[in-house]
Amino acid sequence: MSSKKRTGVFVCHCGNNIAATVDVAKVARVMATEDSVVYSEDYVYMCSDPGQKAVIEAIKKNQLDSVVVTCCSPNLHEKTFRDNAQAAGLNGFTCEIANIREQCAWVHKDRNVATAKAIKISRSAVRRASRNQALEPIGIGVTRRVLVIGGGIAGIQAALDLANAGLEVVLVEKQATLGGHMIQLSETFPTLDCSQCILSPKMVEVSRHPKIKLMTYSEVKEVTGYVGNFKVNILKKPTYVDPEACKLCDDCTQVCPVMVPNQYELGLTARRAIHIPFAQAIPASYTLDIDACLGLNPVRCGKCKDVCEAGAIDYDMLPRTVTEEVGAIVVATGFDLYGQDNLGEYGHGKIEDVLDGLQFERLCSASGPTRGKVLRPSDHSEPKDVVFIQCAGSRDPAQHCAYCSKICCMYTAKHASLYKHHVPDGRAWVFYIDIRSGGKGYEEFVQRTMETDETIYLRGRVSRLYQENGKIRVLGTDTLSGQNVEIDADMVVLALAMTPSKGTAEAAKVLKIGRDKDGFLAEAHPKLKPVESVTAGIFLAGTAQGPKDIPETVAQASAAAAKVIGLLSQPRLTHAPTVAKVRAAHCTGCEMCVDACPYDAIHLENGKAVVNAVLCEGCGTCQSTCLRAAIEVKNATLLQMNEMIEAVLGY
Amino acid sequence: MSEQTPYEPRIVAFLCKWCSSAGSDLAGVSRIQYPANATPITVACSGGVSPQYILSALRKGADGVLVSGCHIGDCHYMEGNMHARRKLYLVKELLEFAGVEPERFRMSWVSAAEGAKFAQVVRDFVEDLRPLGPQDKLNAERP
Amino acid sequence: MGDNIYLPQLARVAHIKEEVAGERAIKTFRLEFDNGGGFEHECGQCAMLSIFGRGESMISIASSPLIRDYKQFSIMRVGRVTSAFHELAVGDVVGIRGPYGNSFPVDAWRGKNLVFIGGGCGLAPIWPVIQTAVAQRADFREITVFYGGRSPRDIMYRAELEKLRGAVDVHLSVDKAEEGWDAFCGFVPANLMAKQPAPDNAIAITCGPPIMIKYVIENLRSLGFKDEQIYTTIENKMKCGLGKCGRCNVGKDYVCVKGPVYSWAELKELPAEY
Amino acid sequence: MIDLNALRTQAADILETGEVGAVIGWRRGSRGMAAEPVAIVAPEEAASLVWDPTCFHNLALYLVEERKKPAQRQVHGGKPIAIVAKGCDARAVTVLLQENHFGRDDVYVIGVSCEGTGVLDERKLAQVLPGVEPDGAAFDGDNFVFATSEGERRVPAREAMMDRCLECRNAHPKLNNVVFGEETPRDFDAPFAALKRFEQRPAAERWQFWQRQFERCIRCFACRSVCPMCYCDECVVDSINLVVTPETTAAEKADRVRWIERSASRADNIGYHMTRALHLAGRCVDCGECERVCPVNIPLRLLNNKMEREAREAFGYEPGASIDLPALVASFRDDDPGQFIR
Amino acid sequence: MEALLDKNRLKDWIAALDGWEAYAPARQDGIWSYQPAGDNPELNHPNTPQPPKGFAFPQREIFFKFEQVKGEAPRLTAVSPAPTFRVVFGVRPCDGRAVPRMDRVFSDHVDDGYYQARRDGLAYVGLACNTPPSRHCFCQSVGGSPVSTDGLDVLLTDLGERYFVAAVTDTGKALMQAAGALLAKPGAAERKEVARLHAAAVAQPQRGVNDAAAAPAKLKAGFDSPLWEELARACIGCGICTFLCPTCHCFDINDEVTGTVPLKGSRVRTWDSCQFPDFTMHSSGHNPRDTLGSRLRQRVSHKFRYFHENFGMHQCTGCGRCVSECPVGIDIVRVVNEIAGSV
Ligand SMILES: Cc1cc2nc3c(=O)[nH]c(=O)nc-3n(C[C@H](O)[C@H](O)[C@H](O)COP(=O)(O)OP(=O)(O)OC[C@H]3O[C@@H](n4cnc5c(N)ncnc54)[C@H](O)[C@@H]3O)c2cc1C
Ligand SMILES: Cc1cc2nc3c(=O)[nH]c(=O)nc-3n(C[C@H](O)[C@H](O)[C@H](O)COP(=O)(O)OP(=O)(O)OC[C@H]3O[C@@H](n4cnc5c(N)ncnc54)[C@H](O)[C@@H]3O)c2cc1C
Ligand code: SF4
Ligand code: SF4
Ligand code: SF4
Ligand code: SF4
Ligand code: SF4
Ligand code: SF4
Repeated sequence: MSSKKRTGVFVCHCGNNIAATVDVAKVARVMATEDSVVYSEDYVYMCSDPGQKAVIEAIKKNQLDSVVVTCCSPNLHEKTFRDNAQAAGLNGFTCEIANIREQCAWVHKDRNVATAKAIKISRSAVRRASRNQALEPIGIGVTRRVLVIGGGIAGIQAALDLANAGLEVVLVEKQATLGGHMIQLSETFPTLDCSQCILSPKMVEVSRHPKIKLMTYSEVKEVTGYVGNFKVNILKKPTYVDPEACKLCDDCTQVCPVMVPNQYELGLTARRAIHIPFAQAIPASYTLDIDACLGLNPVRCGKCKDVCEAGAIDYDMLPRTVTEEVGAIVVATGFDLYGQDNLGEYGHGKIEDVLDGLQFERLCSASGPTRGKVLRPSDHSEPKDVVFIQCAGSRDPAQHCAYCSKICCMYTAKHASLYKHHVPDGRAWVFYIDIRSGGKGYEEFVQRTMETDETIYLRGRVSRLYQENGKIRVLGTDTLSGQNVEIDADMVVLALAMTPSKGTAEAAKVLKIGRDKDGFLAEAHPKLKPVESVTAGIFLAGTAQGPKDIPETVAQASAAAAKVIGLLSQPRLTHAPTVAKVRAAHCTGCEMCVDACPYDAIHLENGKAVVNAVLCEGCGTCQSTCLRAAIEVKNATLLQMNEMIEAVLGY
Repeated sequence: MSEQTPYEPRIVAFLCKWCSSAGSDLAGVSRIQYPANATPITVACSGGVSPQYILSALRKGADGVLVSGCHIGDCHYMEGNMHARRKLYLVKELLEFAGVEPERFRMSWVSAAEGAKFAQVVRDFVEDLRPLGPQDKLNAERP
Repeated sequence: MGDNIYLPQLARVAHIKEEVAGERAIKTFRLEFDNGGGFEHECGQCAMLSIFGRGESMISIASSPLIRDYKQFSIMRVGRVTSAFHELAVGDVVGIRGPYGNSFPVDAWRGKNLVFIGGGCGLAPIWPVIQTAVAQRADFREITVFYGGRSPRDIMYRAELEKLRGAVDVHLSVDKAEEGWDAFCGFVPANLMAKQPAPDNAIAITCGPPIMIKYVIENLRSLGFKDEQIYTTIENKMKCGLGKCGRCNVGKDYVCVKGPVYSWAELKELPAEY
Repeated sequence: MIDLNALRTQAADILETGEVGAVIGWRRGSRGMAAEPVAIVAPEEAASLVWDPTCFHNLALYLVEERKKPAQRQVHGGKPIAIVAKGCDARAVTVLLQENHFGRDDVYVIGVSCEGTGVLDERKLAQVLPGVEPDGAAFDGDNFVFATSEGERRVPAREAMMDRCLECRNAHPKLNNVVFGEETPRDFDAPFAALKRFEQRPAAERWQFWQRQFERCIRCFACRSVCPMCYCDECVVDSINLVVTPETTAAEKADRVRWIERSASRADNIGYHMTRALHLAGRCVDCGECERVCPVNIPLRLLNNKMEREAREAFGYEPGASIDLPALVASFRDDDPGQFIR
Repeated sequence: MEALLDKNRLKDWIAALDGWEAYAPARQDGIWSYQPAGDNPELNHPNTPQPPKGFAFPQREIFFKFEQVKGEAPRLTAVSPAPTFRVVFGVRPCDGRAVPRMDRVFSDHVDDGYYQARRDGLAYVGLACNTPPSRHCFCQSVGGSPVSTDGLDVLLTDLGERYFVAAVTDTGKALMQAAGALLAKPGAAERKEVARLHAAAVAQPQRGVNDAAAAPAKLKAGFDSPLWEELARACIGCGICTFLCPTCHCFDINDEVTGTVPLKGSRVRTWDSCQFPDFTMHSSGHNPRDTLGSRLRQRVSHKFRYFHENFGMHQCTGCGRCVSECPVGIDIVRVVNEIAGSV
């Protein structure tokens, strides 16, 4: 770059579209007076075949090294003319478009005024072009493997879709088994088919799939790299049981002296320190819960190890960190229920017979703690009056979650209906605010619950409930009749809000992807990119992104899988080279750009900002944030912007 | 600038590429007429508009500066306009504080579908600037 | 107001030659004055060159005073103004004022051996002396030129140096060995030690990067050169060139007036602020 | 009341034990009664440290790279540097930590609480005690006590205190390794009082005011030099601290934008001060030093205060409150004000 | 030529100075500075933070304007200061003594026409310091005095209700002649009173440089003293001490572009400061004075050694501004004394 730029300017008449209002010849003439311009002409249709040829010819003949076409919106012909520049042996990024049609000729009538404005627009493009660098697109190799985080239905579905498309998948699940929340459900609305029955085969398929590497009891600890090239460190926690050797004989649990609440049964039952979450768990193996165990010391206990004939128990098992390389990541870390203890008005979770939805699912489940009988946890009696409270924690911006959890109306209807099937002489009340039953067959399902199953729906909120004489007194209002309602219930079931799981928060942190105001993972665009995260190469599936039911979860999981398949089907990814670049000498490492970059494309190295060109989208936020003008986007530098401002002001 | 030509405010308009510039294109396609006082400079994102650009434009004699981007929530870069909103709020406050007419700096959200709105934003801006006369406070008209 | 000492004359770029390419490229510019302008100069003097809108830079006049038709400057691209110079084309007009500074006492050196030691861009300031000495070859005894660059591509005035051979002893060097280079490999001061010029009746004139000058002077002294026999130039930052703006001063001297040419004997007396 | 001897002992102790390599504090100067900043490296020097109403300097400045050098040169083995810090100074250290200027372990903050007063404004004193040039100043409860040739003069602190101290919200350094003095309730002007008064004035009057101020600026850059947050190697608005490293390319130098000129003209001065105000938004801790040092009395605090108030009221952002906070302009909230946008 | 002037007739004298623009210190926005003399100038000012040096050496001076159309030669238009006659009232003797020093700089080697043109039309009416205007003054130790007339055209001495007006130069005489009947003839009593006041002023205790005459040699000997860094430790590297010094004259020259189509702009001189790190920095990044200590040494040595070596006088007039206005109290008197004392 040791000599001045040789810029060519091509002013298009666009037939009469431009020429009728703008004196194109004058524009061309004035552009010739620009310092860097060595060639300037106007032509009737620049984008026509002869027009394009003329551009190419002129570039060659005049040894131009940069080009400005002043014509229509860059959305229309930027590519055309960049290709022309390329055809003439230039780098496409040396070509700039000045839009004097949509932004000028078409919106003004006065010829002098429009011409003056066209000159300003063209001039600013010339100034910019005269400082453009030739840039080459950034090519990125891709690793054709995928990491799926979370082994609920979302993760399972995504993993299967990906693996069936021939991609290698690493599926990481935090718990000792696959299945997520869906495996805890008894029947599923609106068809009331058995949840386990439809999920278990998929779990088995995952465990057997040759392309899927299943890592349960594992957590993703660190992710580095970028789209196509992530490096992932996964911590595999020790289960102390060798799944290969374990014969599932259950001898160990018989001797284990420790009892702790069973999470899978949501505390409705207890389990031993060594346990299998449930019979159909995948992988089918026992896990020793080290937090509950008396100590991995044969002197202190060691009973399970003694009893295990298969010799599957190994107290010396250590946590292992596995590094995997993947090209894309699907995050399916699911939801948690809004804790009952958050709800003071409903007893802070301290009233034994106030249950949450999942607990009720377990009560209804044939494999559940009560073998499918609906019994009160406190005295194992059959509850005759059951109150279901919807929106427990949802739609309450003042106190709890502002959003609608979307599925509660449906599962409450399901619960009421299941209850009535189990206890036909019982009475079921549902407190609701609205019934939201959009979905195939959903509205009909609710209607059936009301009519066929004779559930009493009360529109209103429950203000308080408390225990009295072995009953739970529920105080509420029926806003339709305006009456206060008091019910002495045997059992209350809260349809708790769906919140992002703790694991989702952890994953977001590790992956450095954004979360929305409610803590769910943020999609890149609410409408057009609902399964993309803000970071290229990281996709979202299931309830980690927002409340949804199983069909929606599955659909999103498959969509995410399709996106990944699309991404990884390219042999190389390319990335626009108009990315930020740091002036190391000026950078003080204050990290403001790091914080501001929407793509986490910047990090510090030896106290200086460094841009990961593959992640940078060239938005310029860093450029406007850095106090020291130490970071600039290529071909949109501060100098270029400033010279464009000058040009626009005729300065 | 000769004496007899009536005062025409000079406006530098920073338009984000994805929404506002596209919106101005739509105004064009729809042939919606508006004053020619605002000359556009297309930037990737309103979030990339440095306060320095605004000061620089005023220093070089702009009578008004417009920054226009995507509506909140629609930013192509997710949150660029949120950054713009905060940063440029400060610029606006500062100018006003120093006694510079607040009308000289304007921000708007114009989507790609809002051609008519874009035209209106420019029209309004020009109308609001006209009574103020040339901007001579930050302008470096040197002897 | 009398003579405006800050107002440059205009001069036209008549010829441009690329000496050295790369990040710190060097180009030589031949400037011609229009109708009767211009000024006379002596070996070692400088001029303030300007590109309007960019600023001014002090540059040594690299052509011999004997040449009156034009003045020549070799400029290394290092910053704001010099980059603008590198963008010039033949026919462009720049500003020039001068001449500034003192000069090499060439007349006093007649009848002596001259040893020139240059490095990098540092050939430019001593080039007029070499040219003058060669033009008046009979007035001087042995003339030796040591010059080195980082690599063969960094050797400026390559063709001119080759042309000197015969009249002058030319010893070129490059810092690092490279294919096709059969002269000395190593730094200029080392080349000097390898060739061991004799101090008797000799004057050594050195110019180049500060660190090179430091070692050259050490080596010259170890070869037996007296402080008074060693000459160099110092290039402090300058803005006015007229002994007023204050930034080039070293001790009581404004280098733009009292310098840039100093014998080592004089320079030793000044604070080492250059 | 701060026990100066305890402070000195503390300084001596940490130097003695080698916990720090230097202590930056104040000692008696030769410019009248004013204290002067000093960096001590030997325990015995601790006896020269002082704490009085003339300790107005924000010493955090000396933790900044270039200015740190003289002190650092004497610190062996890269030991931490200790700094005596008032409430505002400690906030400045916090911002520097926030911006990675150094690590928390590199600095040892000896907090001094201004308790119920603050530091002296010499310009006010000249009005309060015209013609008197005291030889020394000391704290005494709510008063400043001045030693003069005619004996002691007692002045209620609030009459001669810096404006910044009158509006101070955090006179007790929150960030500290050790702190001297009490966290005393203060009862002076409400924060931003002067600012609010100024804002009441009509726009034209505000402009008249600022125009005069800006035209007066001589661009000596003392306001920037004294500011701990203006630590940039090269200020964007001016090349006074030109970053030239061997790696800096000619193109990098040539392509540097000159947003404003070096001339101290109105437009350029405004360019400088507006840029600086914006750069200090969310970073200025209201130590008021820029205003104090300005030789031509430009009320710079007003500008910074304005930005600080906006940061607080519009964005809920408190500069110097936490090391972990992202910078004001590098972050946003969903509910940032947007009513001004059409 | 000597005379008496009623203090309240000062304004009339100013009014009588036909063809002269008059300036006097005024307090505005809390500080004293030289302003166009208002209706009723009172010379009761302390030392103004800014000396009157800007009258002859303004902070910004346009040398010439340039304009260049693409493909054509640039057109240069020299800008000369308009010839004006300006008289500055109330100049303190230390600032008066700065005048010949500045004159030397701008006429040494070659004449600086811009300075000269402004200087030619300037007259300084000084005011003797009956009482020290600041506790930081040290004029006497650097060869000055609170009643020095050096560099002034007229010296006023405050006699309470009246000024004792004494012409120093021909210009001063002309100024006084213009006053005509406003001036009264002084009697012996007044002369005696002036002599008394002057003697008293000189007798006022002042701090000072210990042995200014020895300073050049001492500073030379102490050039490599580690004390320099020590003394500069608190320095923040601002430009106050130099910008406010009546004798500091360093400047920068820059092109200010005011338009690009066609290229338009001016070449401009602005004050600069040896305390700024880039003042001496070479384009390579090498900086001959790269520490605060070396820059302090330059400032002090220039004033007390180099200037003396070149012109036989110190460049410091003891106004004390660099001491009183320095944000951190770097004290040139202490610096000279400590360095001198260390060798
Ligand atoms: C009471 C109730 C009844 C419901 N009934 C129905 C119904 O009848 N019909 C219907 O369609 N929907 C129903 N749903 C909704 C349904 O449960 C969800 O749509 C579905 O389970 C969501 O699946 P998921 O994979 O997104 O999340 P999850 O099932 O929560 O799975 C997430 C998985 O990720 C794992 N994980 C979390 N964090 C990490 C991490 N950091 N690393 C590794 N692994 C991690 C978790 O351990 C878990 O296994 C009901 C929900 C509730 C609460
Ligand atoms: C006696 C003498 C002889 C010399 N001879 C030669 C020679 O023969 N050949 C040669 O190549 N060199 C020579 N030099 C060196 C030459 O003068 C410098 O390399 C040249 O001045 C660098 O100018 P620059 O503008 O390119 O560099 P820069 O480093 O960009 O700028 C130098 C000056 O411009 C100012 N500046 C730059 N950017 C800005 C900005 N953004 N804002 C404000 N100010 C800015 C700086 O403050 C600095 O003062 C000589 C120097 C001297 C003193
Ligand atoms: S914001 Fe600027 S100075 Fe700070 S780290 Fe980023 S590039 Fe460096
Ligand atoms: S241009 Fe945008 S995406 Fe790229 S580094 Fe800067 S802030 Fe990040
Ligand atoms: S300290 Fe005052 S005069 Fe100096 S630059 Fe700052 S505002 Fe201007
Ligand atoms: S004004 Fe801004 S760029 Fe300049 S020194 Fe301060 S923070 Fe840095
Ligand atoms: S000595 Fe004082 S006034 Fe001078 S640069 Fe240093 S701090 Fe600033
Ligand atoms: S050096 Fe200081 S005391 Fe001396 S004249 Fe300058 S400002 Fe005044």
